Amino acid sequence: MSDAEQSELTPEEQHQAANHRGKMPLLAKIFGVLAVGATTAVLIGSIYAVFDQENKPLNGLNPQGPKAQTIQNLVLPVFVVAGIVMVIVCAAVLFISWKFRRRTDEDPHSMGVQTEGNMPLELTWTAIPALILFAIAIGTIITSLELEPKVGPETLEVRVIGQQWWWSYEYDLDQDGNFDDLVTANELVVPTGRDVNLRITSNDVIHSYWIPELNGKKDAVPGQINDWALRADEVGTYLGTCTEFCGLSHANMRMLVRSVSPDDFDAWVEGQQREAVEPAEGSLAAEGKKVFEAQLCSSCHLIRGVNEAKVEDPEKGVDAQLVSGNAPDLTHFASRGTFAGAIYNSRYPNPDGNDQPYGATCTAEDTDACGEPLDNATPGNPDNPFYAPNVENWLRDPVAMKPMAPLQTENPYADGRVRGMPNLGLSEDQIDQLVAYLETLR
Amino acid sequence: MADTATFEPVHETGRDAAAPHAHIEHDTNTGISNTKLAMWLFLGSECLLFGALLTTYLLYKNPLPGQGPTREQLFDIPFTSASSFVLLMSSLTMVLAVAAIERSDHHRMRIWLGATAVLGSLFIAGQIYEFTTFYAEGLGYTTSRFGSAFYTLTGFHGVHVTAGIIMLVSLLLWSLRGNLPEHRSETVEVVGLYWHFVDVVWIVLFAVVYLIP
Amino acid sequence: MAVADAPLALPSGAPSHDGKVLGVFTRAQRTTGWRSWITGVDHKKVGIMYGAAAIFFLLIGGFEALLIRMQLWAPRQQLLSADVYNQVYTMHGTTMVFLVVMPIGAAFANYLLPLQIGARDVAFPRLNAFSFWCFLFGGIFLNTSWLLGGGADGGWFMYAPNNGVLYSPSHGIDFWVLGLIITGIASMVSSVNLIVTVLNMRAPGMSMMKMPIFTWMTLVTQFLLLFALPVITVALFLLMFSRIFGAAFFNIDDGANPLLWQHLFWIFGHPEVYLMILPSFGLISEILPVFSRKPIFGYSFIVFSGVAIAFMGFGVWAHHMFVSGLGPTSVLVFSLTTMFIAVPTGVKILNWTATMWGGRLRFDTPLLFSIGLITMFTIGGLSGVSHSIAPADTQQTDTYYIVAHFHYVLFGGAFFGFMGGFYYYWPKVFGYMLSEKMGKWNFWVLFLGFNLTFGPMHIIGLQGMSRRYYTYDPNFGFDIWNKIATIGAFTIALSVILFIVNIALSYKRSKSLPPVGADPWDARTLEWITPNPTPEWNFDPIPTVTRVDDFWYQKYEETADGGLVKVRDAKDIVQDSDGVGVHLPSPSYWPIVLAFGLPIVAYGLIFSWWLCLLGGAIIVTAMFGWAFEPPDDPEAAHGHGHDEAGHDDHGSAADVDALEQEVAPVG
Amino acid sequence: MAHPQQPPVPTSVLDGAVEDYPSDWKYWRVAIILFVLTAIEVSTYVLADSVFSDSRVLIATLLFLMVVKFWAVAWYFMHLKFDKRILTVAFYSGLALAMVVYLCMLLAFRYFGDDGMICPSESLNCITEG
Repeated sequence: MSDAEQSELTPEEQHQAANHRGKMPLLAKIFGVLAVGATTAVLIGSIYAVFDQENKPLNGLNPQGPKAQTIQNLVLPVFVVAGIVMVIVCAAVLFISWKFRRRTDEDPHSMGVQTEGNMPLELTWTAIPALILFAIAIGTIITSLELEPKVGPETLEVRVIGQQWWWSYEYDLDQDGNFDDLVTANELVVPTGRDVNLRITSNDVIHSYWIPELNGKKDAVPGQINDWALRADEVGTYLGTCTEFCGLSHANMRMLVRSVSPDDFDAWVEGQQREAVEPAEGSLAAEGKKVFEAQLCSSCHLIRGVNEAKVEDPEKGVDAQLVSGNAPDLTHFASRGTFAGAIYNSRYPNPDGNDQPYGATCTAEDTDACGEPLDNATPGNPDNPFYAPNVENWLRDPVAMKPMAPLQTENPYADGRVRGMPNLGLSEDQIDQLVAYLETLR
Repeated sequence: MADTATFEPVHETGRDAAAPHAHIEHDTNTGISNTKLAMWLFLGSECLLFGALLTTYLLYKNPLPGQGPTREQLFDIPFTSASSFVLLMSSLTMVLAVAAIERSDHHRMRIWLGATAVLGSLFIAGQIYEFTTFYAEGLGYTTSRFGSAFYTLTGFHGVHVTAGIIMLVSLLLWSLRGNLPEHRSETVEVVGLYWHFVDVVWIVLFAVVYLIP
Repeated sequence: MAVADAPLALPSGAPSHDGKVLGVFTRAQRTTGWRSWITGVDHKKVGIMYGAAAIFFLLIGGFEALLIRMQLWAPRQQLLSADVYNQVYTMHGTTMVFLVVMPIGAAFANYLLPLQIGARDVAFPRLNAFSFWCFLFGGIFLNTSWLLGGGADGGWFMYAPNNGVLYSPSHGIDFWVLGLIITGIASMVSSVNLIVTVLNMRAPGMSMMKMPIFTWMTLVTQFLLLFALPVITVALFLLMFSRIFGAAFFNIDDGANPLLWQHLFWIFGHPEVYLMILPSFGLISEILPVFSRKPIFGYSFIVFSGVAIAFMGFGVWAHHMFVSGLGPTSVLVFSLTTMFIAVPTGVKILNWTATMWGGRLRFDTPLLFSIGLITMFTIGGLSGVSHSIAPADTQQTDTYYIVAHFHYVLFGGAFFGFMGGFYYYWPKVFGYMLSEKMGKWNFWVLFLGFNLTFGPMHIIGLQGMSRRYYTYDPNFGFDIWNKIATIGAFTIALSVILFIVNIALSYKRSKSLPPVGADPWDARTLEWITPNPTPEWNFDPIPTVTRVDDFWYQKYEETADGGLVKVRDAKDIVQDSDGVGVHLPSPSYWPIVLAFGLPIVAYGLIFSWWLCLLGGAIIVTAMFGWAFEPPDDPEAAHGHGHDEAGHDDHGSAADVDALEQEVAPVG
Repeated sequence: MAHPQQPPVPTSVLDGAVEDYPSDWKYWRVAIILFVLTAIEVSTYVLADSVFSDSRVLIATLLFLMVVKFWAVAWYFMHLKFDKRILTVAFYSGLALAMVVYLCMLLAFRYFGDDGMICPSESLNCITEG
């Protein structure tokens, strides 16, 4: 457009021309179609992805127990309804945008019918969502009541305690109301086919206990006990993560549930209730035991039969050392497949994934069959051979392996207590000895 | 002020000067002045502030066993009743001050304003005495959850009263300087609203904190 | 209403003010240049400054978002340490909520509200300036924590007891608490101010049900602020006393209940969500009718659904706490209230759709953003319904599914609306148009980037990726979607750059074009009756209003067959007065001085009591200076009475800062 | 400082009140009533063991007196009786909202339990719901 022509235009028209008003640049149009297409693809892809359960051990839409299944039965129809509503609304908006677009050949001042409202229509579209929601509300009420933890005579009661940044479990096996029968960390072992009531609490900040394949999550609130139910009908391993922000290593606070047959469970209980195995005289492990007793390890970590008195010492014991007043019980360290908040494997995982039962194919002689000892979605299997490198690295420098807050000298409120395991400055020899000792603690 | 002497207002001519009272504040859609409406809205919002503090106190009113003295051990009801009564009566003097300025009785208004400020100061003095006594009896701010909640709740109220006293004294001084015209009598009323609110909050606190077991 | 025909008393006693206050400062003068911004009380200047500051903080918050996304690009990235990541995501959330979305809402409210109701300014212009400076200094104070030992690291929700000194010994959370108290004062002051403005200062003929919908939504927003802010203020004070003086409120050993914080935080926090989204709903309710060339469909339904959302917004807070052990009854009650808040929201969406139906849609950038809002907010609203179902929420809460949900609501909802508002009101505010061509690119790039970023988060959330994780392991199935999200985040950044470039280029181009016409969009509401950019005095004379879309019906008249015919050109309607004789409030130093004292006190609380004394002295001086300074320069006008300010301890509403109002139609 | 006598300004002109504010005597009467109510309140402290041995009666009495006093101050001293209704609405909507919200919050804490106390955290078993 030449200057002469432009000067004949009114200011508004000049702006119109300069602005390409009412016109979509072709490239932008193409790009827009691509953007809508990409958005649609992402949304459709998400439907596929949600139902793709392969290698998604935390998938909340892959129920493996009755509680999770109950939630699933409620939420899937809601997703479907919501999806339909979404498609209708978006399609309607796109359709209207196309149908009622102003045509270029049209009088720019034309306008449609000047409707200001329509009472019956308004009432209809107030009522319809209300009715849909009413139906969902009924379902919600029924499901919520169904999901309430109920304690019966057969229920296994376990106290679950969150602390920065790992979980401990205390079992009440004799149903006397005291959770003093068995203590373990990170890995919750339950018998199949039996209701488990988790009494969740915390020793420091708020955490959240979540095993997606078995049930939703429940917060671990200090000073309060939240009941939560689990039940696994199949033998298997179910992963979970802490889901309430709990400070520095929130991302490194995992846990898992191993469901085992009732017989295996009884055997496991029996093993766990024993005191720690005494290492053979003169072995490397016996040296390790001495290191454990001599070093700071023993003022926080308990190995029953070795250092009860030291841990309970109010002056130097665990309460004086740790903000949460608790460190993982190591009495049966080697009976677990993972450590450090279940983020590292202390044993080889099974080669073909997650859900292999106890006693899988790999043996101590054939560690290759066990696959790489991944410290991730494939947790170590307690029946597999011990995998020392992770434990060694941990003892060399725990804070490098997992962010923690072991130095709080400047914090007046901490009173010298730490959150997490400090670097103990162990020598390589000491580390070897300790690892040898830990390996014996089955 | 030299600067303003040469200042020529661009938009300040004719119309307003011609009708000096055509735009007084009650020419509003609601018929209420902006200031008064603002104060009432603010007081409505203050209800949520004191509600939150009171709720916190209710949750924490009992200290853990062994963590310092309890309410029953500390509260001196006759004393607090007296200071509550003082604050209650300051509402009367306040409303009398408002009534006086509406009659253009500046003299009475100053007397009542002064009385209100004195009564308010008496209440604050009582609160300071009470706090020091409690502290001497072992209830520090950090002693227990009760201590923290109690001092915070009553302290917030005390700060409100103190702010009110400052406003009253400013008003009094302002009036003594001769700068409180009748058509601003509403200023006294608005400060009065704040003062009465502080009083009704104490009515609630006195009953809920001190009297209800 | 009383009539002013009674004999009014003249001021007794001569005015003693000579313009000097406390013998130090001379009265600020209305000038041009930077001083007029520092001391100005004009609601339009305040609004522009709010917007500019919010965009500045948007760049900071956006940079933090990019850091988050770069860290999550791949499993076990080492870009940020766990500690720094926690600070970055906390400050991202805090910045975006308190320093970006809320202030952009405030920017539009400040600028448009008086214009839409036909007022010369807000009810308390000096308080208005104070609220901006308070917000700005609070925001800067909050961000200086980066230079003074690190930002807050407890998440924007800052749950107890993780917010205690024991678990967060750095000063980050102290900065957070004090910064939010200061910005809270700003919002509190401005909420009272704007409510009074709307209730009291509407033009003749403008009843409540003739107010533009943006004004309505802003009014509702300010009521939400008015009643929600005291709650967070108390929570923040409790936390401050706990951290600085060692109070027992969140100390578990003293028998504290950590859920106290959650209740107080979310009683504020949920209305907060609605007060972030409602201004945007208001904006697109202005835009859609203009670009559809039809009135808004179901005006009263849109208004009342907004009011209903606000009411119900106070009854749903505990849905943030479904898994915290509330007890089954509470959970069910809050689950149901949350579900039904979807009804008024749905009504709004359907009414907007119906507004477009049968119109002549002109696809300019504001309309594109509005349509983007309708669709994206629908997705966010539907995922919201899915977590109102308490059992389902136990699987969803604190996962990326929630992150996806609230970004669809706050980004796809609030921010898209704001972008539409920027494009729509740019000529009104600055007198030149933003380039439509770049605007369309801006929209499509933002739309794509937004969906790429937050769409995949639905998936990884449902597949178990928790929020607030600074890292994740491979083999959980999160990798690919995180990569897409990171690409999307950079696409969003590109579109923000496009927007800023558009501002600069369009400004440059506008110099070679004649001034933009009075009515570039063929608009409908009262604010367009003033020239572009708006003159300082807004209206002269104050118009008398007969309908909701008053400007439109001055241009078009209804014909016998129900159609409309253009009867007048916009430029014949738009006011062209020189503003002579309009009485405007005078500028003042005191708002900025008073606001400046607040962060000084806050630094003092953290570092040294001496600073507290200094800040306190500034505040007291400023308060008395303010109180004894008449709102209008006595030298500049006829002898008004004098005002008195009664400041309570929050330094807010008790101010007697009366703007002389002209509501009678003059001329 | 002396003030020139000005004719009194009707309050209705000044602040849009719907009726004139009352005379001083009326305020005094309200104050006397407030005094009496306060005296009754305080007497419950003395009579706690005899007349008000049932704590529910005591609490109900105290709450009732509190509400009456609150109302009296707001209604007369704060001029809600005489001013436009919108002020009452503005204030009481805040008050009502506060009461409803915080009552719900206390209910969520199961505050009104057997003894009206929340459990001290040392006994973890106290709060077991959830």
